[in-house]
Amino acid sequence: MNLPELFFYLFAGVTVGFAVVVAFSTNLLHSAFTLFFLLFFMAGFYALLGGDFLAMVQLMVYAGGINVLLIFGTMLTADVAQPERSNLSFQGVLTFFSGVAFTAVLLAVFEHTTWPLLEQPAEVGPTTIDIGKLLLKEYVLPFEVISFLLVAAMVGAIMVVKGGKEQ
Amino acid sequence: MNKELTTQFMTINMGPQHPSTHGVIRFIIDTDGEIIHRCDPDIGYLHRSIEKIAEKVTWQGFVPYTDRVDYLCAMNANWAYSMAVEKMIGVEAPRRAEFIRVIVAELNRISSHLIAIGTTAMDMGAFTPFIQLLREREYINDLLEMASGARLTYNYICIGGVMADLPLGWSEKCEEFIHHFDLAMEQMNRLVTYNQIFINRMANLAVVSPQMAQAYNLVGPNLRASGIKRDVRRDAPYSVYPELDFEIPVGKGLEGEVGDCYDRFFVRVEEIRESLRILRQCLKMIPEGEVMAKVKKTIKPPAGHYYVRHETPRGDTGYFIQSDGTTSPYRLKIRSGSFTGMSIIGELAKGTFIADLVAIIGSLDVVAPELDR
Amino acid sequence: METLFLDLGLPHTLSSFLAMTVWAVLLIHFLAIYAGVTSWVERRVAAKMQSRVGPNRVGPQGILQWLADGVKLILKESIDPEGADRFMFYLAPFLMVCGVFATFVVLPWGSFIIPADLNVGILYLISITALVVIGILMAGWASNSKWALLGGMRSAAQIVTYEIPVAMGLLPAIMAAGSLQMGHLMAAQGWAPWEWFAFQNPFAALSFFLFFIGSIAESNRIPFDLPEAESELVAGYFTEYSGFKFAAFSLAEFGNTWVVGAVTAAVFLGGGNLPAFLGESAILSLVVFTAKTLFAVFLLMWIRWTLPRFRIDQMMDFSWKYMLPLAFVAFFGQAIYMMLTYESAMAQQIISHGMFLVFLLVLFKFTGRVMLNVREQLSPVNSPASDLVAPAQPTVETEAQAVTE
Amino acid sequence: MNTQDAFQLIQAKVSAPIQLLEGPTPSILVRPQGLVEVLTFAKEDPQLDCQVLTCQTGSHQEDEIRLFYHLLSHEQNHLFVFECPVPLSDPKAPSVTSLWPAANWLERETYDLLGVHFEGHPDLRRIMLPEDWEGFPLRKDYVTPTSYHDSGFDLTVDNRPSAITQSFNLSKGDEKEDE
Repeated sequence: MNLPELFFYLFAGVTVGFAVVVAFSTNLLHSAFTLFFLLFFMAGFYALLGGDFLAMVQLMVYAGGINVLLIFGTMLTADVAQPERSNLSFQGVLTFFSGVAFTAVLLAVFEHTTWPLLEQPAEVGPTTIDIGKLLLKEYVLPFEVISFLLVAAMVGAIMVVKGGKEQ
Repeated sequence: MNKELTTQFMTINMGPQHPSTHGVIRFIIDTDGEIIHRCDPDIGYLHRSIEKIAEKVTWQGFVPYTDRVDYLCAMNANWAYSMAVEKMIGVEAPRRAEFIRVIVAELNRISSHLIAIGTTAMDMGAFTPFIQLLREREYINDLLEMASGARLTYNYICIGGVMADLPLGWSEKCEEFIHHFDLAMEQMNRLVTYNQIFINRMANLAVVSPQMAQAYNLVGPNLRASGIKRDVRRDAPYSVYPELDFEIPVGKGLEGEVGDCYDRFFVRVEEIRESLRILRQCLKMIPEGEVMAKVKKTIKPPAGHYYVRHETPRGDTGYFIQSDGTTSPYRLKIRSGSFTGMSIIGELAKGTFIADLVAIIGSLDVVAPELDR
Repeated sequence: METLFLDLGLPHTLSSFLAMTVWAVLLIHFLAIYAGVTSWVERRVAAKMQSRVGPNRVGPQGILQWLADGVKLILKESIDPEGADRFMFYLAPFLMVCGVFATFVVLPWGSFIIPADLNVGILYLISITALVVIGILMAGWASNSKWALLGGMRSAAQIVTYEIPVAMGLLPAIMAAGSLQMGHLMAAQGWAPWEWFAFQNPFAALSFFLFFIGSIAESNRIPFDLPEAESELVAGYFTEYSGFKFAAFSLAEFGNTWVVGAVTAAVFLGGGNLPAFLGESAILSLVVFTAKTLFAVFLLMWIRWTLPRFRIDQMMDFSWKYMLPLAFVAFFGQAIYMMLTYESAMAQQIISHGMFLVFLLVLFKFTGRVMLNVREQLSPVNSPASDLVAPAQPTVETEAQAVTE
Repeated sequence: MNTQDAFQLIQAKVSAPIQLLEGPTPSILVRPQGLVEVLTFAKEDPQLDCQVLTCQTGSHQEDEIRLFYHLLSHEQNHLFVFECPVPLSDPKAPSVTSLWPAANWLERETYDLLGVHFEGHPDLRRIMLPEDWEGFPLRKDYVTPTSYHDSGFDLTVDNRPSAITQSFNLSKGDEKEDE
């Protein structure tokens, strides 16, 4: 077993462990903080797969940005530490069945897909140049469309906040 | 979606042990995030019953207690009380003593304003100006120590004059200091007063209109910052102030509205300049002679009540003294600038940030011992 | 270093693992000692600026003060506030240290020594600060103190806000070097000041300022120390911490100064590049790099002990309304500059030399101002009381007069 | 304008009975019933124009508490003293907070230390002393308490055994037992 493989199993174990904590913790804030570690170790997977840029973006956007906002929001919620109803008791039966169903679908997809296996890459090179070229040459239209969508979302967010203040 | 969001105010205790409440004061503040909705000052942590003590000690015996009323300007407090008693018993201090009083009191005013400016700067996060100003204050303390023997609570000005004459060579040292201090003050202004971050923090914050200042009975620099040109040294002149040439700085709204925190700050800076002017004149004009009038050992002022106003660094400090003709005051009340200055904070703090509250306290120059007495 | 172990005949996995371990051990010790010594240096620098003496008792000139402080803090009782979330309360300071320490992985040590020269090094550096944010938020929440909570909230808002101008400020340099790799960034600059990114063109200089200001904000130092504003929030997010956990926060804080300094030196101030005639000496390069880093750290201290603090809304305004647009200006400006001067090395030379001259001019003017201040400081002041010619007149006389009356 | 002129002006314009008191500082005596009326006049009359209540205090006389109101005019630069006796048996006076917000705290202080109830005061609480303090210290018949609420602590002497003194006592006791 070489080092990347060792790290893969390490990350996998830790990630699953954190996922369990996120799902079953009764303290909403603990869940939110644990989600950070979950996202953090997810970046590890990307790094192991050679997606260095993706790993960093995962860290920056998800762990550093979205999760912080999530925690921020959770903190502002009243009585986060002592919720009257934990997320375990919330429609347990339904959740269980939908979860099982979702897992089953996932497994089915997983089984029936033929995954294109890479020939063991000799060396993991920097992906940033390729990504940049792809984004600005081949996929420039989708890229711009998404940018436009984000700008629209941002403007919308500003409008919503402004409207709220006027009331 | 139509359901209204319920939000709670967070109640925070600011103090009594808080780094920037300038003494032991407590503020109970309700905040919405960082914005203050209600601010209720809770005072009395330094209440030492000085007014009650006054009823138990002799007239002269109370002078050292006045030091403790406001330890940042003990000379002025000494003087205010001594002046009140002198007025009651009809004694006039010798001319040299009056000059000495003006000199030490103005020095003390400078040192008190230095603390006010320094702590305001420190509350804004600038630590260096505070220490730099403390260094300048040390020089003043040296001078006052040479004159009185003490550095903080002097007990120097007493009923009928001053305790001791100035030592020989003191005037030269004082002039040396004034020359140095002029430059140091300019340096300080470059460091703090004209600093854009500092101005942004202070300007347009907690504006006190002239009407509000009068209604809340603000005095001294706080009142003058609102544009009201009132100074006891001019309105009800005492000692040798009528002979001296000095300006009364008022708030001009340099960076924002008249009466904002920056004006209150800047009025103090200008008052330091005026004090230096007074000092220069006094050092030239001071005559030779006695420093102590003939005062009986046992003072028995005639019965009745008196109210004597005195311009201390914190403004118009009134000593209300009621005598019943015995050897100790019947009732003594010290009307202090900090007390009324503090009562306006609850009003001013509404809708400001927590950081602004600190600026407001600093700009009003509230001193806890004078507040609680 | 990995080759060193491979040469010893160890298997590949083990040798790379050993190499990492050695680096980690070296770096964490460096971090601890650097943070300690810097805490002493900062206090001395502050004292110098404030006409004080500063710590000078423990060891020669007080140089061992940080050890004494460290020992004291470790021996101190560790107090858990009532109602604190204990696990998170204990975890938070170490998360912060981890966040700072993790950045050391990609920090260069001169032109030739880099622990791990990741090809997304600079991106890694920006994104790993997330750990620090989480640590601060956690500390703020877990302390069960309102001051700490306010501090944590402020900090999270501040770091998230200033991460954008910092990242944008780095972009012009990345564009000029054409790489995210620390080594490439340094190699794209020369040894002379006019070959540094900071003086390459006006837009690069602008981005340098933006990056430096943003870095100050991200490391929570004055004028952006709102999360730990002692006059407002007591001590912000670490109000309730004591003992070793407090020491961990200080460690992270002072360690961060090195990170800011090193990135500044590497990306904008030419890193550890040496003039050609000095050859390729790793030691010399290290010295040059360290000197530049420490200069940047000194700048941080200088700013800290000079300026007042922003207010929270002004801090937000400053980032969103001024720094972010300026960062875009720098970004586009750099792009246009590169487009125009792409083929003319001559123009590049003229612009960068001109920039350097302008900088020298500013420095000259600034020195003049400093000298003015120094001269004013030296104006004579009254000497101590013992210099007085004669003692004061006796006061007994007046007392006697009063009695006789 | 001196106090005599002010007295005559107020007497002419205000129906409430007032009285001029001679003394080192002349003052105008007003009964509590007419207090607000007189002070409102003093504030609003353009000749008196007392915009500032500079000091409000009281003093315990034989069987009454005499309140003092020092009114100051910044425009005219004069100061008048109004006295208002309230009986000790029923110490009540109208509040002038509506005229001058500054009176809020000044009256609270007078209430705290002298026990005068100001009717119409928005927030009459103790200001210097703890909320549960008993008695009014500036009254002449006030007996200085020796303990705070029967807590057993002697306020005059701090003889509470601290942890350190206790440990000393313990060791002394041990030695005695050994002997």
